[in-house]
Amino acid sequence: MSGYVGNIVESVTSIFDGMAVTFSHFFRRPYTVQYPDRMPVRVQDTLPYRYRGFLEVDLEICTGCLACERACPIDCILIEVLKDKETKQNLLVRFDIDLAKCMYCGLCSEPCPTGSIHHTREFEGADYSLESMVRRFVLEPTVTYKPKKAGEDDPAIVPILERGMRYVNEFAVPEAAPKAPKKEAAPAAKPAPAAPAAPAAAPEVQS
Amino acid sequence: MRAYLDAIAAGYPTVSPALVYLIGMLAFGALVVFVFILPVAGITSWVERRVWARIQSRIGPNRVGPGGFLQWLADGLKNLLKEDVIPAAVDVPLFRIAPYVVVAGFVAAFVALPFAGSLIIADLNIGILYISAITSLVVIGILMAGWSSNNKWSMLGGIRSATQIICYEIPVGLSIFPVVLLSGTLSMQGIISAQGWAPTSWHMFHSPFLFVSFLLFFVGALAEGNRTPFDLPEADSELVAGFATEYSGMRSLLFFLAEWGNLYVIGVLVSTLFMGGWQVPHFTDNGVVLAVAQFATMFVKAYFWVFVAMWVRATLPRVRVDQFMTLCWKYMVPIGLVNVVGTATMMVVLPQGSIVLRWIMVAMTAAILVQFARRVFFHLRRANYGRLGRISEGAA
Amino acid sequence: MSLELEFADGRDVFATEDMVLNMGPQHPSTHGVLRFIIRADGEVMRSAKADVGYLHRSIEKIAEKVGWHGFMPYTDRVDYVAAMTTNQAWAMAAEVLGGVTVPRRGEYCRVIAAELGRICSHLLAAGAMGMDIGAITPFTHAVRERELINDLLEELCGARLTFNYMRIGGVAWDLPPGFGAKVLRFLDHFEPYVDELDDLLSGNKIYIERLANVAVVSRERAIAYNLVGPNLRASGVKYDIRKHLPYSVYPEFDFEVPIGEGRHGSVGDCWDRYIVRLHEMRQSARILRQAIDGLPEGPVIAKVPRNYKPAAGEVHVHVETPRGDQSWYVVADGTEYPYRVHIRTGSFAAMAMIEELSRGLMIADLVALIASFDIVAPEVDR
Amino acid sequence: MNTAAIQQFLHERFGAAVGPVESARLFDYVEVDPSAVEEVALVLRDHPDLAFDCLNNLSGCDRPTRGRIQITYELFSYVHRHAFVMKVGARRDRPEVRTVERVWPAANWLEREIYDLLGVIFLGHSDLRRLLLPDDWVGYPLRKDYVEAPEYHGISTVRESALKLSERR
Repeated sequence: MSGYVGNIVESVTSIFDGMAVTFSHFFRRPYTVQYPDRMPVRVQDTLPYRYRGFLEVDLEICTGCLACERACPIDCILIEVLKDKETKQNLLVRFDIDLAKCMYCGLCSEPCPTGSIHHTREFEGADYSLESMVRRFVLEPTVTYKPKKAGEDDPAIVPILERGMRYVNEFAVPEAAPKAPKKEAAPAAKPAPAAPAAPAAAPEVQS
Repeated sequence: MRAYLDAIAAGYPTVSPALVYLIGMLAFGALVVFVFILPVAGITSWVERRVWARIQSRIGPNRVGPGGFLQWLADGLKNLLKEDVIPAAVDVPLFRIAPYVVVAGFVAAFVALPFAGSLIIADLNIGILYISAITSLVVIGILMAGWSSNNKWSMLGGIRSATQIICYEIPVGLSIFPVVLLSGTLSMQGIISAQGWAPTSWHMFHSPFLFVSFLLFFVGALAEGNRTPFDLPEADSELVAGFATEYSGMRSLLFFLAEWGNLYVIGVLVSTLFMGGWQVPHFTDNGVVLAVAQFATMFVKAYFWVFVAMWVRATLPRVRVDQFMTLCWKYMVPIGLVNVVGTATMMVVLPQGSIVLRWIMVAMTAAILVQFARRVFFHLRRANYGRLGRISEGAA
Repeated sequence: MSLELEFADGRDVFATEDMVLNMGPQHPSTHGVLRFIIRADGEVMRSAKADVGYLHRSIEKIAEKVGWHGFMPYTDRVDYVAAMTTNQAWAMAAEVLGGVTVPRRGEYCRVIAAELGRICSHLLAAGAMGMDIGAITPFTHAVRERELINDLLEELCGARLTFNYMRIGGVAWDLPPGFGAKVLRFLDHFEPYVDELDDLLSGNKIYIERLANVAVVSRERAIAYNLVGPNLRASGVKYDIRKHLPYSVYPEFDFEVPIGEGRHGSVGDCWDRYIVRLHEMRQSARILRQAIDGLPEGPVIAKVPRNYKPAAGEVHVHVETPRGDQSWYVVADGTEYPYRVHIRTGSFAAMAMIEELSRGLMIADLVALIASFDIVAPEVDR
Repeated sequence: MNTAAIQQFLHERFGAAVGPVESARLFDYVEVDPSAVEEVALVLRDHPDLAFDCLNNLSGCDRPTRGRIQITYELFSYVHRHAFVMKVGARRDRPEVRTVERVWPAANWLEREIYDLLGVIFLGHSDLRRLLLPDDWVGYPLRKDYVEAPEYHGISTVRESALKLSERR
């Protein structure tokens, strides 16, 4: 008998308390983000700096080293570099990325010396066919970028390189490599083998 | 109602009065269905989604119309326009009819539902008996749907629903008994007239037996309406969608129309039987104003219970089939029987009831509500839900 | 007078035919794509045979083709609900084979990420359990909390689900500035939430009735079937890889290993498996607080060549994922590709046991059983 | 007990069926004859000093150079909290091993998985069907000489890279 009454009491009290929990939610703010139209700011702008969205290549600072192509585990990057016999320059004739195949792992942007290939915060790419997700970055053969010993001075390239190096600096630095002085808990700056002049900009704080 | 029809029949002496009655009743029925039942059921669907959403820290449908109010119209239109898929292996006639049987079963209940003192389609003298009988028609429709779908999940759903509705008729009936004993009538208007507008005169607070009866009735009504925690027939995590699995488009919507409409029926029944129905203080002699006030009172009371049903659904898990039967036969039926005997004894000992007991019951309910509010505040205080991350910052 | 209870051919008059039900591959509560072939007598099951493989992506074969570094993103997909711990398992396997030591700060970063991932996974498990039992609200609340963790992890590594955060030798990114404070702020919010979940769901009488004494796994059967992690601990075996076969920097933290106590039924029932996960979330929060408190300075990744070639050898690595001891068997042959990778996951072991446990349960209990084992179908199939 | 002690104990009981302690660089193991594996397993489980009540992992590995498919039993004892690794080399041309399903129920699915992916036949197994792959799949994918069929039921198993397609244009 005590079990019988106990069951009833337990049911009533536990349901009572559960109802109180749910009722209290009428007085709490909803968490819904009304993507995409009813947002105070675009959702892309709220994403953190490290967000791995679509890949983008800055051809101005691409050295044509093929490190990204080698790093890609699923071969979604295709690069062709030709040697121009007259000018002795390397020509980028192809830099295709299949964004439909890409798994946004970020392994390609890690070895990039200049931050030329990097993830953006864009992610909206719905399309009607897989082929149209192939992004072609080289429209006409482009001369690859050669880092300058004295630091970059071309005003057209400096901001791009700065941005690229900031991206590179986000990545962690191996133990043995020399470290740039850093503030508390700030990510270590990676030594810039290709562009010594690049200032290590403080990473953007996203919250 | 009858007076209007008599007047019309008098105007057309050549037409048989029976035909006038028939046409008049059909027209009035259609009017009630389209003007009242469909919108109420539809709006209930929208309210339910908004209520759930708020409980779940979401916003809910808010795009169609002001605050998403017209969402139900959009959904209804969409479902009307959708293809009505009838799978190849189903029993076609039964499959087609089933939703209509379900809807008919629940719409027929409106015949005896009171809206206000003068607003009732037919004040049957067996009102409550009629309603509890006619709402059981739904089970036939659900069984038909489950069986004719030629799908094992549907069939399990249909069978569960049948057991459920048949079993819970008994505790529901038993919990209506004390009310009928008190009011001495089965007529809906009669039951309401036996109560007053003040809470102390409601049947619910007559004695502890009646209060328990009220709880039993509400639980039993939820079970009969296939609502959580008794939504076994359409248990989506077990039976996919139960008896409605194979339905699409409007036919599928009709089942849900019946479910949402049924909520309102439950609300009206609870307020009629236990909460004084449309009773308002007699503040004016103007019949129309009084009728409007009565209608509003009834609607608010009924809709409060609709809201509670939604809230319960958002809170509780689902019981299992055997536990469901245990609850019915081991708990609700015996308690219901005790209630009947207890009320009868009360009526012999205290034929006029006891106003002290009524006040104690009201005070007790108030104490429960206060305790509830305290728990709500406790949960609010405990939850540290300040600005945390991007999500809450992005919220509108 | 004798009743004729048999047909002429000897069949029992009252015997009914079993019904064969196909639950899945698409079913609301199969947590991925998997299929059960249920033989049922009405609502009571005679047996439920699991048919897996719908999510087989041949990850073990892929490992032999993509190289040591390149396999890391694939480990995210082994168990996408808790990718961090799988990341860690692969990184550890490669490190042990190659003799790489991870810097201390790197290990702390790993622990922070892995414990956040564990909370994430257990939240989903607890919420989905409520959902399968029919309570909708706990699921949305759990996912709401999970979103907050996802925001944190996104800030840490740029992805919300397939993190690819760890690297052989450490982690790819250091903690962003102010990350520790954010995690602490989240924990201040999260710990009361677990209590609220207790009030809303775990204490609910209907919920307890649905789970207590259902699908009881005894200690012996749990070990024989090699149940791992929370499922094993719910059966009363106090065994946690983090504690008893320590890896990373877990020995430095003070935390408890919750085990099933059979509070509402017998030890090892569905309710125990549920509550063990809830307690584990609290313990993870404890570890997180300590890890953020004692975060050392220094680099987070060791120097590892791009062309990683560990010497030939074999290794067994055990990592405590949210679904228990994930056992990796990795064979290296001195080349830049792994020779063989085998992953024995927690869900795999649990899945193999369902057929035995399902006998005599009701169909609604099977749903509770799958949820209580926290089975993630892709982890079974890999 | 460590591997050496267990090996000595088993060697005394089973003689030549249990090989010497060998090293896989990071752990030691003992090679057991395919036909004797069930008896060895029973002893490992039931002897109170060993009490390996849990088959933690069962993995196969194709070794074409040795002509063997190596099956690794990773055992763990929750009683003594010690581990032991036992290996069985099944002949590649006739891969047959006694099942340990009746010793450790956990082996049921693990053995099915190995049968599915490596084609090792576990003699005496109660339900030796493919586990992960479709029942009518041809070949054992984790064998080193496995070549994937170009199509399965008319569905091509290869998808041309979109990058290559764009090249053609």
